[in-house]
Amino acid sequence: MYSDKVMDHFMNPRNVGEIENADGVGTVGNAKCGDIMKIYLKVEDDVIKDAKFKTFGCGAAVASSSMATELIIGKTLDDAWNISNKAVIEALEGLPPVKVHCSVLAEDAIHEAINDYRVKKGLEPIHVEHKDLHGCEEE
Amino acid sequence: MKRLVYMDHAATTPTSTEVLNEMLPYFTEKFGNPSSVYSIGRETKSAIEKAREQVAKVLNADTNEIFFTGGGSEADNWALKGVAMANAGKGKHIITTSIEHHAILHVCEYLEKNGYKVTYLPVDKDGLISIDELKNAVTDETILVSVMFANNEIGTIQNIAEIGKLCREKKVYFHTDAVQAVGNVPIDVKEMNIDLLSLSAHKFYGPKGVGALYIRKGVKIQQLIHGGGQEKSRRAGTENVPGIIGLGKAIEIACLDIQGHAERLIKLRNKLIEGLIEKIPHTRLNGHFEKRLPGNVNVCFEFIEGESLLLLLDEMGICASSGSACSSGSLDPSHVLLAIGLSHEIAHGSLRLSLGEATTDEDIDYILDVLPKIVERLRNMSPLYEEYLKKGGAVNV
Amino acid sequence: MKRLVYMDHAATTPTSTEVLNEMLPYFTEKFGNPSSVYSIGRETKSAIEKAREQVAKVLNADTNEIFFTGGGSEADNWALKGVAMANAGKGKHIITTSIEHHAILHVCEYLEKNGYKVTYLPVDKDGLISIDELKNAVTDETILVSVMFANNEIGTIQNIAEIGKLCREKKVYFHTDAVQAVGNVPIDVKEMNIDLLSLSAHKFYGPKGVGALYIRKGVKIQQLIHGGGQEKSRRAGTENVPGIIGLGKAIEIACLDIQGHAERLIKLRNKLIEGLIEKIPHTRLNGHFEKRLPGNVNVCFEFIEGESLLLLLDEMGICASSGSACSSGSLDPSHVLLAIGLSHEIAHGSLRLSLGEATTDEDIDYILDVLPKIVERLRNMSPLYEEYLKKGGAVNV
Ligand SMILES: Cc1ncc(COP(=O)(O)O)c(C=O)c1O
Ligand SMILES: Cc1ncc(COP(=O)(O)O)c(C=O)c1O
Ligand code: FES
Ligand code: FES
Repeated sequence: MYSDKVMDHFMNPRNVGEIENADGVGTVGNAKCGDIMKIYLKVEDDVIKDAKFKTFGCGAAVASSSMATELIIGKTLDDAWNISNKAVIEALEGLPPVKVHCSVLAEDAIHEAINDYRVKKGLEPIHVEHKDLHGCEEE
Repeated sequence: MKRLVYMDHAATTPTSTEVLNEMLPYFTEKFGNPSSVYSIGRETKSAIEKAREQVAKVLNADTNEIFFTGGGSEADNWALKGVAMANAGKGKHIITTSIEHHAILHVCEYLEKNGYKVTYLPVDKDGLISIDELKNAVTDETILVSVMFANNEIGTIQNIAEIGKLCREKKVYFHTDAVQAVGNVPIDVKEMNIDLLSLSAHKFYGPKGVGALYIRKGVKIQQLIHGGGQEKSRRAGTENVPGIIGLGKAIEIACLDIQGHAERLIKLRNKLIEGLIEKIPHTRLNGHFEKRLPGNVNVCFEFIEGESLLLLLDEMGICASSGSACSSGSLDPSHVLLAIGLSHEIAHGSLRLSLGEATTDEDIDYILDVLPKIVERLRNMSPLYEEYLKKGGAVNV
Repeated sequence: MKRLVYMDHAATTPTSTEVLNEMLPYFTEKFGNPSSVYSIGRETKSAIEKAREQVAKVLNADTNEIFFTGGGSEADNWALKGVAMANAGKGKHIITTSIEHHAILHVCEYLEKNGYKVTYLPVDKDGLISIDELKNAVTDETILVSVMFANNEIGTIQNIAEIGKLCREKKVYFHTDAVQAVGNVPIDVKEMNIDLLSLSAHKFYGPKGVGALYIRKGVKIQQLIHGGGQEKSRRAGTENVPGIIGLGKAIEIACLDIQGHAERLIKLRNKLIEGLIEKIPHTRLNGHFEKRLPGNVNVCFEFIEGESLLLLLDEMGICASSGSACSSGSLDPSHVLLAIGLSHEIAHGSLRLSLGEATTDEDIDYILDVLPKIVERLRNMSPLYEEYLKKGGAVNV
C-alpha cells in the first residue's frame, strides 16, 4: 500500500515533538475525521531554522508531516510557503489516491504555521484557498 | 524469521490442512460436473449432498433447506432481496439494526431506493438491540426482520432465540447473518425460530468464496442468480465443488467440540482484555463483556488513530484490524462504534484483535508486551494527547 | 482399470495441476484478507491484481475493467440485471437470442416479469443470428444487446465483431456471454467493440466457482451483490483468493498458444465428425460446420433418445452430454436444438462430445469404434426405427 519511503518516514519519523516558545504554530485537521496535524516553527531572519510536528492520523499523515518538516527546514519562509502537497507526495515517492488529502494537510499546516508567525510579527496573513479535501469536515 | 501473530480471525481464517486435503481430489480427479449423468459427475453430486448434510446437521436444519452460495455477502443479498421481492405483495417494510455488516446495510439502502421502507434499530452501549423496540417497530407491512447473530467488529451476540420467538409470533420472517457466529456459538435454527441464516466458509477454516443460505422450508423467496437448474433451481451456476466439500468438512470440524473450543478462546480473550485495560490507561472495551464472541477483543485507545496502530503492529508481526476489514481504506470511522455511542474521535482509535485456532498463551503475552509500547509511542506524537496533558489531565502512567 | 474418455469439456474441465499448484499456497499460508493493512493481506491483494492483469491482457482490456465473480452465471446475471436497472431511464428493451444459456434466458424472463421487453432473435439452421434482423430489432428503447460468443451446445460462433460494430453505431451496450469461447477463440474486446463479457474459470482448466465480468470503462451498471468495498465497491464479498489466482493462471496458459491448441482440437474434431457421419446412418451434425468451437461435436442420431445413449456410453467409460449439462434431468429437449429447426423427436437423440486438452487420437478411434455399436443397439430397440424400416426407409447400413 505504502512506498518504502512512506514507511521509512512513518516508522522513523523525523522531527517529532514540540518547540517551546515556537515562532509559529499551525494546527489543521479535525479529530472527528481522524486526523490532526500540528507544525511548530523556529524562524531566524526569515529562514526556518527548525521545525517539529505532532500528528494524530494515519500512516500517510505521519509520513507527510515528517517529510514536510524535512523539506522546510533551512528554507526561507517564501520558499517554504511554496512547497505544495504534490512536492510532499513526490518526496515520499507516492501516496495511494485515498491518502492524497493527508499530504494536503501537511501543506495546510505549513501555511497555518507561517501565517501564525506573520501575525505574531504584525504582518498580514497570506490568504489561502481552502484546499482541504476532507469529506468528513464539520459542516 | 519474524514472529507472526495472526490476530485477525474475524476477517478471515486460513483453510485448515484437513479441510484442504478433503478438497484436493475434487480439483483434478473428481472434477465431473455434478449435473451430468455419467459416473464422475454423479460422484461429485453425492459429495455435495454429503456437505449439505454436514451443514444441516450443525444447524439442526433439513438437508433440503441448505443452499450453497459464493460467500456470505451473496447469502445476505439473496436473503434480503429475495424475501423483499417475493413478499412485496404482503408489505414493503423491513427491520434491521444499525450495526449490521455492509452486506446487509448496503442491500437495505438499495431496497430503500426501490420502494421499501427500512427501520434501523439502535443498539445500547454494549451493542444489543432492545426486544421491546423491535416489537414496537413491527407493523402490518413488515415482512422481514434481519438481525445479525454476532457482530463482526465488537463481537456482541444478540438474543437470537428471543428475537426468533417474537418474529414467529408476529408472523414475519427472521433472517440472521451468522457469518461470525457459525463455528463459534451453538446454533439451532428450529429452537431459535430462524427462517433464514447466512454463513461463509472462510470464517471457520474453510475456503474463501463459498457460503450457504439456510432457507426454512416454506419461506417465500426469489432467486438472486437465475440460470441453470443447480441447487434445486434456486441458485444457478456450476457448483464450486471443492469449495462446497471444504465448507462441509470445515463446519463439521468447527462444531465437533464447539464448547471446548470456545472455552479455550474465552480464557485467552479475557486475559488479553484484562491485560490491556490494566497496562494501557485510557483504554475502553467495546461490546458486551459476556455476550461476546469467544475470540473477539475490541478496544479503543484514546488520543491515537487506528491505521498507524495497525502499521506499527504489523512491523512487530501482529496482524490486526481497526473496524471491519471491508471498510479499511475509507475515512469514516466504523458505523458500529458510532452506533454504540462512541465519538468520532475515540472511534478512530479502535483496534480489533480476533483470536482463533492458532492463538497461544505466548501470543497473548507477546501482545501485552508490545502493544503498550506502541500506544505510548503514538501518544507521544499525538497533538491530542499533548493537549490533554496540558489541560492537566490526570494521566495515571 | 476401465478406460475413461472424458468428452464433456464444455460442461467442465479438470483444474490443471499447474493451475492448482499456483493456488495452493493461498489456502493455508498466504491466506490474509486482501482488504487488510498488514503484509499478509497486502500480498494476497497484489496476487489478485496480478490475476486481473492476466485476464485483461488476454482480452485486450484494461485491468480496471475486470471484476471477479462467483462464476459465469453470476457474471451473466450481473451484466443483464445491472445494465437493465442502471439504464431503465433510457429504455427498457433488451435484445438477445433464442439460443442463449439459461443464465441469460432465465434472467431475461425475470426482467420481463419486471417490466422489461425482450426480443429473442431467431437463428438459422447453423445457429447464426442475422445481422439485419438484429439491426431491425433495435429501437429507441433498446439499452442492451446480449449475444453469446459461442454456443455451449452446438458450438456455433457468432459474428461478434459485426454485432459489436452495429451496437456501437446504434449506441446500445453489447454484452457477450463468452463462457465457452474464452481459451478457445481469440478475443479482443476493443477491436470487437464489446462492452461487457462474461467468463468462467472451470471451462478453461481453472477452478469451479469463480468467473469474471469485463465491464468497459464508462458502462453504466448497477451492482448485483452489495456490501463491502471489494472489487472497487462493485462486487462485494471477501475475494475467493485461490480461485482468482487459479483463474488468472488458467487463462494465461489457455491463451499462450490459442492457435496451436485450436488447430490440434479441430483436427481431432473433424476426424470424429466425419467418422460418425460415415459410420452411422441417419446422423446429422448440429451447428455451423466452420464457425464452430474447436472442441465441439454435436450430432443427432435419429430414432434414439439421448439419456439412454449417455448411460451406455458411460458404461464404456465415455463421458458425454446430451444438450446442456444444466438441463439434463429435465424432460424438455434442448431449446437450442429446437431453435435451429430440429423436431422434438430428433432433438431428443442429440449427443454432445466436447474435446479438450486430454483428448487423444486414440480416444477418437475408441469412440468411433464404440459409438456405432451403441447406436445400433438402441435403434434395434426403438419402435420409431422399426416403424421407419417398415415404411421401407432405405437404410444404408
Ligand atoms: C455459455 C454459458 N454461459 C454460462 C454458463 C454458466 O457458467 P457457470 O456454470 O460457471 O456459472 C455456462 C456453463 O455452464 C455456459 O456454457
Ligand atoms: C457479519 C458478516 N457478514 C457478512 C460478511 C461477508 O461475508 P463474505 O466476505 O464471505 O462475503 C462478513 C465478513 O466479511 C461478516 O463478518
Ligand atoms: S490523515 Fe486522514 S486518512 Fe490519512
Ligand atoms: S421416458 Fe423416462 S423421461 Fe420420458
